[in-house]
Amino acid sequence: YPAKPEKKKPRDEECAVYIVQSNSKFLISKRPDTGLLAGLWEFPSLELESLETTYEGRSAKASDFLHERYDLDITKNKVTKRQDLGNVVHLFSHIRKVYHVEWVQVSEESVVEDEDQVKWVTMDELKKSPIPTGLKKALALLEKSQNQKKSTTKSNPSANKKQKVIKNTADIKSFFVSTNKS
Amino acid sequence: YPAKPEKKKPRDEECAVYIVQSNSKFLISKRPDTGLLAGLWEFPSLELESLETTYEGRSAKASDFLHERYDLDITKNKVTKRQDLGNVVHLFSHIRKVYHVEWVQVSEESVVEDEDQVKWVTMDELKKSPIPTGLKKALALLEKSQNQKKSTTKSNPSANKKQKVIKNTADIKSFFVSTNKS
Amino acid sequence: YPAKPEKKKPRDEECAVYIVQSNSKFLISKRPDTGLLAGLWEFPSLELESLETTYEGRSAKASDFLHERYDLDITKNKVTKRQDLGNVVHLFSHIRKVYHVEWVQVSEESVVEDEDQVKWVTMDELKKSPIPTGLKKALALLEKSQNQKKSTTKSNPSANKKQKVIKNTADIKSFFVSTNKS
Amino acid sequence: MLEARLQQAKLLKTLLEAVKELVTECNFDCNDSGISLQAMDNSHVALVAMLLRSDGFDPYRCDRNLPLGVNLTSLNKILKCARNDDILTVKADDNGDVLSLVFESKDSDKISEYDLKLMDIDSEHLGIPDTTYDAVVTLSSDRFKEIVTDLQVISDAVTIECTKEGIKFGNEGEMGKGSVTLKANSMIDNEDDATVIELQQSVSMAFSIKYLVNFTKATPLSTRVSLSMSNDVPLLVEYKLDNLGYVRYYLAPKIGDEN
Amino acid sequence: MLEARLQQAKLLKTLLEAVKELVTECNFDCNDSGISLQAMDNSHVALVAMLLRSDGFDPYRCDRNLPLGVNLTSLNKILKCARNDDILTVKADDNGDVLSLVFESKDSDKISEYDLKLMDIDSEHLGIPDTTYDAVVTLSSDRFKEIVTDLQVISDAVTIECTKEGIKFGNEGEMGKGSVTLKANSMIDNEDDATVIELQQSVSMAFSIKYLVNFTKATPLSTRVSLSMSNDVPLLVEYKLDNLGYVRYYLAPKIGDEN
Amino acid sequence: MLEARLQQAKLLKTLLEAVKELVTECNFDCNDSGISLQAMDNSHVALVAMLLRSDGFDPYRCDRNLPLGVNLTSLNKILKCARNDDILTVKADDNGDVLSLVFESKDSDKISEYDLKLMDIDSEHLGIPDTTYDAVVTLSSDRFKEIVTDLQVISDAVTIECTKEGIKFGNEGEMGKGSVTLKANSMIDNEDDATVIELQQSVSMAFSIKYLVNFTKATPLSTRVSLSMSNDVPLLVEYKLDNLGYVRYYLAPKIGDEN
Repeated sequence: YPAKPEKKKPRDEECAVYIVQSNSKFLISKRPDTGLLAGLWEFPSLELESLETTYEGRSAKASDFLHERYDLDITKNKVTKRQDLGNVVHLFSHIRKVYHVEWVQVSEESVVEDEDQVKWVTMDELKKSPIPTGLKKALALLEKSQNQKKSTTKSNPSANKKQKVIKNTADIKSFFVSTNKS
Repeated sequence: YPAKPEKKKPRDEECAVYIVQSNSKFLISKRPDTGLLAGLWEFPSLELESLETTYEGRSAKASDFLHERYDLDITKNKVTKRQDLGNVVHLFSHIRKVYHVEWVQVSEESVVEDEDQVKWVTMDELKKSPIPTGLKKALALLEKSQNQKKSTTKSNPSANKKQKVIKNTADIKSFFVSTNKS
Repeated sequence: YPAKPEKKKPRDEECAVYIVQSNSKFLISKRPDTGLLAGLWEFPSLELESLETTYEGRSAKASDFLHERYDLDITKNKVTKRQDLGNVVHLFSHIRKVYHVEWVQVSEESVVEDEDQVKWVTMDELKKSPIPTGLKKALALLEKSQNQKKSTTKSNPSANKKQKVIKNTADIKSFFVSTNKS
Repeated sequence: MLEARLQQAKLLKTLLEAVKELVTECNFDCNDSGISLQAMDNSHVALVAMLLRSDGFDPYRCDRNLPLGVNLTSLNKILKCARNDDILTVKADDNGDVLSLVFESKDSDKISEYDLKLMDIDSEHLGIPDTTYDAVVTLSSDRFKEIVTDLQVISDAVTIECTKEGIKFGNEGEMGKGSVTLKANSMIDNEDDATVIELQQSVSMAFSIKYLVNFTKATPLSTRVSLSMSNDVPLLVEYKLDNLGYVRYYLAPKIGDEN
Repeated sequence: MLEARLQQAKLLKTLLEAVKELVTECNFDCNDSGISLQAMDNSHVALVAMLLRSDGFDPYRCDRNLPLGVNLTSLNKILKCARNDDILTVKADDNGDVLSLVFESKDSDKISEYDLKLMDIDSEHLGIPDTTYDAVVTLSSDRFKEIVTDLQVISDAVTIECTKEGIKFGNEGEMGKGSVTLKANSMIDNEDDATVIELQQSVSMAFSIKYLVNFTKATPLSTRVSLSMSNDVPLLVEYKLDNLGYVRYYLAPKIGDEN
Repeated sequence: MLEARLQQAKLLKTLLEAVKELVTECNFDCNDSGISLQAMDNSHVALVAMLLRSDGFDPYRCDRNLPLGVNLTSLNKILKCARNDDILTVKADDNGDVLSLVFESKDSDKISEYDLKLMDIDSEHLGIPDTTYDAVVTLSSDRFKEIVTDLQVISDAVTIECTKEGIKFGNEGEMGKGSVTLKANSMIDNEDDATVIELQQSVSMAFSIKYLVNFTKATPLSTRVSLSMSNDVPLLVEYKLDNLGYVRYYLAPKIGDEN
């Protein structure tokens, strides 16, 4: 990138988010202890190099990514359902980030749990975890999707509704410019 | 009425208790949901078939027992210290049970935790768990042993310090003249 | 190590339990401070040497037992009613215990109370005491029996539980004319 | 439909406080003479009857009988959002499913509107016969509150005895005995403290004291309260709202030994 | 027998508040000079001694020594049933098993009577030697209460240092340190706020702060409190009731490190 | 080093109350222009920014930037040990590890000194852009508190709508609906009750109500509060401290359906 910095426009980034569900539990992993959103929990997420990806493309990437990173083999017939949930946008101070969210239902919690880095949690636990706002939006997408289904098919028990007061509220940081002090 | 009942003498039983410590945590496991002391937590404990065992014998049994039951391999050099703490006796209605207690310090909490059945807890948590009276006595043995060490070596952090507010305050009676009235 | 331990079958034990009631109070005594169920309160209970006893046999034993242990003489005409309540079974780890329960109503609380070891308590207090699970089952037998009687004869004042403050107060509806509206 | 406007929200706020401890859900019966309510507590030991005459409102309009099933806990929460001197209007449509409450500040630059969902409540209405009581005692409502609250420390029950000389509340419990006597005195400096007794016959009855304490939530409604008693008939405790209505509590007597 | 009448129930109500936190049961010792009480708290760290002289009552009558064993929690509950300006009379028979309390309203149309069951209490009486203290500090009782209550946020213990210049309360805990100094000043606008120090010798002693906070329940009894100290001897905290008596608290010092 | 003296401890006491519910630990940034603080609540939904200008102190001295990491819960406990009209001095050394607080009574015969241990806090500082808001409403701080507290009984969320005519707070929940409207009125008897609206464009936004209730802990600081709003931008709730500074709260709006 040969850039000529001007008054910065936030740069665009895209990211594939895989919400992996087994029964009523969700797979989450912890971000590194340093860096952006350090130490927060997130759904398995893969930074994308291109800004123009398709659902099929991202979906295909999922197999390798989940297998390598989480030892979760979704090529074998463990996947019972998967669905494109669309995307959410989150503004960081210098980044405009698009999260493409896919929901993947698997038949068993085959990942070796390492409580410190990777775990399966219920929706309730999830909502209590310190997860980044952007991924809260992804979660909202899932809930919305499941609630829709729920009202028609009543098939999905995991779309629970314990509403946290702060649900659906944006991260205040996303509105301001972070200027790290030392 | 057939029987000529005599006064029954309680029968003797012996048991090896292993207090496994890693840093300031202790390994405990849960008893079955039925039976004597059902559902209580205990230190790893092994019923002994003989009433005449030696420290060396019990100590030797520890390796297999801990490995099989808890997947804890103390034969490799993970054990940093171990010590015979002696025994405590507990009387049930028909049983006189001798607990032989050994303290085993290991270098890491290598047991796969299964919060429902096996876990590592701190001394404080331990004291709050529902543990059988007999094992409380075993615990007392440990504390006694560690407190002795503490006063000489100051090496053990688990000797606790709950302080009463009124500690170090003289008895007010010691200042006045008691004149018993009737 | 001589023994070849086999899977032990729980041994059978039987016990006679006497629920002694005077007015609305029940006689309970405390188990020894050591041994099985140490320090818990129980109804007067007599270990039976035989596994094949009859109600008559157990009932006969009651006189001596209650007299010796509690100085309660039920041979003189103080007993106003007694009844076989059947039995309950409780499983300990190595013991399968059958409790044969008899209800004995006496006309006065003639036992010398020794609050630490023996006392008369109301049903409410009883339920708050630390009594063994096995005897809770015995208690349930009693309640069941008394509730049945209550609905037919209304003769027994002790069967009621949860005594509300408003006990002995008339229903306000009985004073007015009900005129159902719709 | 109902539309009723009250110059001071305080009246309705206090009324609700006086009722909500005994009853959690009930019907307000609205018609052209006013708004009334009758309900028993869950234990069927006490009954509360309340009336707010249409005269108390301005304007008041209610074309036909309209029962409004209300959760009193919720209504009370909403009434707490009214300031005491707000102007309060209650409204309900004939087939509506909400009770609307509007609170206006005196200078009317703040307007609060709440819609409370209504409920269907099957209620039993009791016909209360006119009774000539053996004893009717009118006394300071504050004193009545003091007395029953004080005696509560002694026991759950209280016996009320009424003679020409006075009215005596007494009970006995584990720590000892207590009694409070008010002498009959129609002439006294502070009129509100007078204890006036109209007696046909002496009475002595026992009651559960916690209900009496409960009734005294109505104390802010009136400086005076009247106790009407005949043996073996429920006690009537009445707080009059000047000419606007009343809150009446009926309490069943204790029977057998009042221990 | 005992019969003693107090013009204002408030005095006895406040006294009870000042004692009941430390002691739950004790004997009131009644004789012709008045009513007194001495008791230790359960932990044997503090002792309270109270005296109400017979002059404080009108009339007062007590023919012979009469110890009245009382549950202070129960007595306190009953005293709460007296209004502050009720006239209070206590009565007990020589061989009776109750303490009778009568509360009359000023206009005497309300009379409350309570009988509290008495208990047999084996009590130990401690002889308290006359001590000449190294330091006697008289200060505002409100200030004393403020200081010990404030410092309680820092730690369980407090060190009191007294010099000619003033009295300093100080302690140290997890979050940091605290200290409050009152300068000796016999001349000051508001006499009640003066801090007067009579000193033989500087003293510095450590105490459990919760007991001091406890003692300040007596604050309503007097605008002034005096602290008398000598090293290694219990602190005396005294509230005087004009000429009618006193409440004195003795508190054992902490020994060893006062951490 | 920092040394700053305040004539009335009350100001700092109230400020702390206004901040400590949202944030438990944070840095006070001290420099020659005054003392400031900025911190987010744990959920990252709200941000509080506070400024006390050096003019508010006399004397005020701070040679260079000094961040003081403080546990606000502990600081609050210590400030409760100051009486409202005590003179308060805060001090800190450049490399010290404590914040010293001195409270002097008006007549200066009582001096309290507390040392609070400091902490190292890594804090992120957010740059808050100057925004021209679509709507700025200035209203009585008491009324604002009333409104958000009242509506809390209906639901967790509240929608604020602002038009030329007025500002309306509304929400809906299980038991029904609620709304409170304040009419724009710059002319009114009681100036403190006026509701003044400066509007570029109507706005309607939803917020979590518990944060708004939280912000009203600052009510004692000022009779007036201003709400500044633009769609999709955090709400600014500001309490001005005359010329001495301010407390500002920013609250992120709710997105999607505000159920």
